[in-house]
Amino acid sequence: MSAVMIKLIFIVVVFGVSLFVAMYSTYAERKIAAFLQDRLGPNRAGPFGILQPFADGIKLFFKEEFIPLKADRWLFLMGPGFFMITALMTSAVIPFGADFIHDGKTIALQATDINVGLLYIFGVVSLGVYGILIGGWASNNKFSLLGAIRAASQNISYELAMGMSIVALVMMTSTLSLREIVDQQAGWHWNVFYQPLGFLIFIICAFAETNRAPFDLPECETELVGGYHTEFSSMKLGFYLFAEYINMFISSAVLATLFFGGYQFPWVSSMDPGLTKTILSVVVMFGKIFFFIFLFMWVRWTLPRFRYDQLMNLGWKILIPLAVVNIVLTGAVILYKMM
Amino acid sequence: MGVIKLTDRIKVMERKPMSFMERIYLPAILKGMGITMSHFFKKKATISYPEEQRPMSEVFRGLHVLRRDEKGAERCTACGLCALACPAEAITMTAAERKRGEENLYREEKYASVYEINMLRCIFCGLCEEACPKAAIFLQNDKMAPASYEREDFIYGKDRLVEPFLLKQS
Amino acid sequence: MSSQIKMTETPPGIEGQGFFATSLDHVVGLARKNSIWPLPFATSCCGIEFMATMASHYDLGRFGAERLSFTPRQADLLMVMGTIAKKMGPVLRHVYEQMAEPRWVIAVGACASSGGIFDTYSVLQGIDRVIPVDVYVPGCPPRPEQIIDGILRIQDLIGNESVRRRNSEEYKKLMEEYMIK
Amino acid sequence: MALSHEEILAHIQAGCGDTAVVIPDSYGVVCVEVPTQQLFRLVNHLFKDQHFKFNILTDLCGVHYPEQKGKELGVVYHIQSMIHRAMIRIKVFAPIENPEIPSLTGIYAMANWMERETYDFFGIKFAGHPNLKRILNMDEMIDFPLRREFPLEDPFRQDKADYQFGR
Amino acid sequence: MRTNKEYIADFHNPDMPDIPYSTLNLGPTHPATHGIFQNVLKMDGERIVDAEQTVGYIHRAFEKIAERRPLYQITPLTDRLNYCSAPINNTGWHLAVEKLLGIQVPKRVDYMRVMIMELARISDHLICNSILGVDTGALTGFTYVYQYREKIYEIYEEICGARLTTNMGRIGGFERDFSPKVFELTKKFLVEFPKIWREFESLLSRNRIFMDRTIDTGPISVERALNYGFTGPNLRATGIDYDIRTADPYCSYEEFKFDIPVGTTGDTYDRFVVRNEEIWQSLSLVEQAIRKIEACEPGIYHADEDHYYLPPKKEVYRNMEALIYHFKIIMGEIEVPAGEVYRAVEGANGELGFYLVSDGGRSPYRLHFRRPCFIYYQAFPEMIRGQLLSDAIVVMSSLNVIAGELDA
Repeated sequence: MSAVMIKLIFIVVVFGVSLFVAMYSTYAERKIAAFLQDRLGPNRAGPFGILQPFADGIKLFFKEEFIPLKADRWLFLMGPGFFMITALMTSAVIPFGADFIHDGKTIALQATDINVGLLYIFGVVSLGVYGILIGGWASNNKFSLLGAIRAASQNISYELAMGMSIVALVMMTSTLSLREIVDQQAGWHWNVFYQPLGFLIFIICAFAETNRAPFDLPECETELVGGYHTEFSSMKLGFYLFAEYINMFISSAVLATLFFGGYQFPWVSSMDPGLTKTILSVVVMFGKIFFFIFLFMWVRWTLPRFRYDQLMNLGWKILIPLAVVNIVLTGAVILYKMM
Repeated sequence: MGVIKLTDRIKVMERKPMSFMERIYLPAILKGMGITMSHFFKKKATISYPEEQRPMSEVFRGLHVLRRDEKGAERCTACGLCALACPAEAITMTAAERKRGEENLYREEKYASVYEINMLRCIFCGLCEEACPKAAIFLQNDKMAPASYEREDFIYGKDRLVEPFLLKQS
Repeated sequence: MSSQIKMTETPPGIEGQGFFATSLDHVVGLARKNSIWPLPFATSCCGIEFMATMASHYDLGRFGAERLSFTPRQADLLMVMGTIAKKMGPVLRHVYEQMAEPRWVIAVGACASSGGIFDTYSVLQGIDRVIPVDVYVPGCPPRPEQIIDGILRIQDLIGNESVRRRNSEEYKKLMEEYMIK
Repeated sequence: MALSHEEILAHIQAGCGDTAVVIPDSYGVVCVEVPTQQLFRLVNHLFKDQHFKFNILTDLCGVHYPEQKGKELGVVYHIQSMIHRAMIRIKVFAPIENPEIPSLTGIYAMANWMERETYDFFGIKFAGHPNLKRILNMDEMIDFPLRREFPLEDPFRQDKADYQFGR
Repeated sequence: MRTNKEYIADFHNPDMPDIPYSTLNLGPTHPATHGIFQNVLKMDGERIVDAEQTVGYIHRAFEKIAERRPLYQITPLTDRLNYCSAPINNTGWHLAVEKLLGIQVPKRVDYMRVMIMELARISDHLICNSILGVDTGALTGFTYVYQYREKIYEIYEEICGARLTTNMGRIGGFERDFSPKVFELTKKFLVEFPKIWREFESLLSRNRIFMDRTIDTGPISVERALNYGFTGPNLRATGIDYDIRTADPYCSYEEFKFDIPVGTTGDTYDRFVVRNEEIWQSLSLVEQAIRKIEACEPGIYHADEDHYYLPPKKEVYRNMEALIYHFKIIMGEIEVPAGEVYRAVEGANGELGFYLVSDGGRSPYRLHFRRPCFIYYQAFPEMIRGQLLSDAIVVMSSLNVIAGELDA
C-alpha cells in the first residue's frame, strides 16, 4: 500500500469518525440534557434510544426541500454546504494518536502534519462563519439576518482573544505544529498547568466560536426563533446542525491537543511504540475529547446566555486585555528562565 | 426612585452590589454546574407513561360513565339537569317513557333513549356530576378520554357511556 | 368535508398491494415517527399542560420529540394548543402553509378541536375549519397523559404512512379543499 | 384614616359642582353619576388633589341599558385612593345614537387600552383618544358585540356545523 | 464608548431626530410570547426604537358568555383567565358573588381559601420566574421547579379533581371537604419545596450573567407604574407595598402574618426578586393556613345557605325539599339581588377585579373582569424603548403576560 493510499484511507476514516461522533453528539446532548434535568431522554428508537440519530437523519433526509421564494437561491444552497466543509476540513491537522510503526513504516495518525497547523486551524475556523453569514443573509428573513450578523461579529471578536491566548502558548512551545506541541506535553507536562489563564481564555472563546451556550446568540430560540437557520428545512438544516456538532468535536480535539496533552498520558507515553500504544493513545485522545464535549453540554444546560452587548464587552474589554496580560506574563517568565 | 410605604408589612428587597467573586463569573458558574451535576445522578422523576401509570386522585374528573344501580338498571331518568348545568353545552339527550317489562333495564319511569356527550366540547368541569340528582352520571377517576383521528369518534353515545352490565355483577 | 378527511387518513398500507408497499416506507416511517419535532402553537391553557408534558415528569423527549422547532420550516408536527380565535385563524393557516412536507397536525384540547366552552362570535369552532387535522385530543386541558396519547396516535399514523402519500391525488384533493397552495 | 362617605361626596362636589347625582349603593361604595361634560374636570380634580389622592383608575368598563332612553350606553369608572383605601364609582351615560364621552388618556395612561376595549365592545367614542380603534376583535368587524342585542353566537357563521357536535 | 444607559436615555428623549428603522415582528407565534400577542418592533439594528402591540388573538368573549350563564357556571370561565393560577380566579369570583348575595362564609372556609390561593400564587410565580430563566437560556432550572408544580397539581387534584383548570370551590364554600391526603401532600410539599427553590435561586439570582441580563432592563418608575395601572408584583417591584391582601383584606388575610416584598428600581431583576420573596411568604402563609384550619372544628367546608349552596347528595336522594333546592340552584333560579359590586383579589399578576352588575336575573347583567395583564401590558413599549431585542424578551416574560388574561 502506498503512502498516499494510507493517507486517503485515514482521511476517510477521520471524516467518518467526525461524522459519527457528531451524530452521536446529538444523541448525547439529548441524553445529557435529559439527565441533567431529571428526565430520561430519548429511549424509544432502539434500545436506550441509540438509533435516535439515525431516525433524525433519515427524517431530515426525507423532508421536503424548501427554498423560500425571495431567498437567493444559490447562496441559500451554498451556506450549509460551506459550513459543513469548513467544519470537516479542520480535522486534517489534528493528531489523533501516537505513530503506528508497522514493518518499519511509520503511519502517523494525522492527515497532515504541516508546520503551521495552528494557523491552519485558525484560518479554516474563521472561514466557517461565512457559512452562517451566507445562509442567514440568503434566506431573506430578518431573524436570520440578525442571527447571521450576530454570528459574524461574535466570531470576529472572539477570534482575536483566542488568537492572543494562543500567542502566549506559542511563545512557550515555539512551534505551530500540533504534533510537536503534543510531543512536548509528554508525561504530566500539559500546557494547561503552564498556561491556566490562556486555557481559560481559549475555552471561553471556543464556546463562543462554536456558538454554544452561553454564547448561542446567533440561533437563540427565545429571541430569534431559529436564528440564521430559521428558513432552512430538511437536510440543509441537518448540515447546519451537524456541522455545529462537528465544530464542537473539533474544538474539543483542539482543546485536548493544545492544553491537555493530546494523546499523551503519563503511562501511555512511556510505553514502547507499537499497536497497543497507538490504540491506547487514541483511546486517551478520545477520552479527552469526550470529556470536553461533555463539558460543552454541561455548560449549555446550566447557564443563561449573554446579551449581545455584554458578549462584546466580555470579548473586547475583558478577554483581550487578559490575553495581552497573559502574553506579557509569559514573556516575562520566559525571559526570567533564559537569564 | 424611592420606596413608598403604605403598610408596616413592607419588606424592601435591597439589592446587594456584586461582590468581586460574583463579578468574575466563574464561582457562580461552577456552583451552577455543581447543582446540575448533582441532578445528573439523581433518581429520575419521569413516569414512562404508556407503560407506567401515574396514580390519580380519588376525585379525578375523567371520562364520564352512566351508572347502573345495584340491580343493573340504568339510573338516568333523563331529567336534563346535567345538560342544563353543562357550561359547554356538550350533553344532549332524548327522554322516553319506560314500557312495561323494562323495569329491570331502567330504574325510573323515564329514561334517556339517546344520551350523547361530545367529548371534544366537554371541559371535564364536573358540574354534570354535581347536578345529577340520581347519581347517574359519574366522572371516572381512572379513565381519560382517549385521543382519536376523527371528530365523529368523540360523540359518545349510550353504547360507550353506560357501564357494562356484566362487569357490575362480578 | 369530514368524509374526505377520512379517506386520506386511512393508512395506505392496508388497502391493496400486500401489506406494506416497500421496506423503504417502513424504515422511513419508523425514522419519522421517532423523530417528531413539534411546533408548539400554544395559545392558552393547554400550552401550560404541554410544558408539563415536556418537563421531567412526563418527558416528551422519550419519543424523540423534545427538540421544539419554533420555526415552521423545520417542524413535523403542528401542535395547536388552546383557543384559536377568528383573528388567529389566518395566522395559524399561514404557519401551516410554511411547514415543509410531511407535516401533521394535532389539535390538543377542547378549544382547538371544537371551540370548547367558547361557543362565541370570536372563536373558531375547531381548527379543522382552517387546516386539516390528523389527531384530536379531548380534555380542557388534557392531562399530559392524554397529550402523550395523542402523540402516540400520531406516531401510529406516521409509521404507517407511505413516503409517497404527499404526492397522491387524495392528498392534493384534501389540500385543495382547504385551499392551501 | 378611613374617609367617610360625606367627606368623599364633598370632595366630589368640589370637583364638579352640583351636577353629580349620588346613586345609592348598598355595598359601601360612593357612587355618583355625572354629566359627560363634567367627567374630565371631576377626574382631573380627583387625580390632582394631594390630600385625598384618588390617583388610581382601577377599572373602566362600559354597560349597555337599552331601556334607558337617551342614556343607553354608560361607562363606569372605579377610582381608588391608595392611601385612604377608598373607592369611588363614577358613571357617565351617553345616548346610543352618538355615544361620545371624553377620554381620560390625558390623565391616566392605563385608560388607553381600557377605552379602546370599551369602544370595541360598545362602540362608545372617546373624544380625545389618541388611537381609538378596535383592540380585541378584528378590525373588519362592524358590530359592537357586547351590546345587549348582539347574540353570543354569530348567526351567520360558517365555521360551525351541528352534525359535528352531537346536537 | 457609550453605555447602555446613555443609549436608552437617547431613545427616551423626545428631541431625538428620527432615525431610519426597520420593523421586526415579534409574534404572534414567537417562542418568547408565551401565549399569543404581537409586538411590531421598530428597530435600529438591535436596538428598539418603538414598539406597538396587537392583542386579541385569543379573544374569547368571556364577558359576553358570562351574560348568558348562571352564576355557578361562570367559575369554569374564570379558570381560563389566568390559567397559571386558576384557584385564585375561582375564589375571586366566588367572593364577588358572595358579596352580591351577602353570604358570610365560615372561618374555616376562609383559611382553606387562603391555602389554595397561596399554593396557586406559588405555582404562578414559580412558572413566571423559571420561564424567565428559560428565556435567558437556562432551561434546566425550569425543569427542576416544574416538578414541584406537579406536586401542587397533585394537591389540586386531591381537592377538586383537576390539574390546571380547577373549577375549585363553589359559591359559599367548597364542593367537598379537604381530605386528609391534601394536608399530607401539602405538608410534604412545604418540606421539600424550599430546598429545590433555594437551589433554583442559587442557579440564577446571584449569577452575573443573569444579573447583567436583568438589572436595568425594562425599569419603570412608581409614578409611571401607577399611572399605567400596574398592580401585583410588577408594581411592588417599583417600590410601593400595595397589595389587596392588606389594602382591602378578604378571606381573613388580616389574621395572617406576612411581609410584602418590594423592590427599589422596578427593573426585571426586581420583579424576579420580588416574586422569589413572595414565594417564600406564600409558603409561610400556607403553613399558617394549615395550622389555622387544623385549629378549627373539622367538617365545615361551606356556608350554611340552603338557597345558594347545593344540599348534600344524600339529602337530595331522600328529601323532597333538598331536591327542590337542588333543582333550583342547578337551574340558576336562585334569588339574586339587583345591585353592583366590585370585588378584587390579589391575583398572581395583580389586582384581579370582578365588576358584577346584576338586575336580579339568573345571570349577570354585565360582568367585567379587571384583568391585570391587559392593563399593565400597555406599558411595554415605554419599558423597552432604547433597549436591545434580548431585553424586550426578558421584560416580556418578567411581566408575566398571560394571553388568557390579556385577551379574555
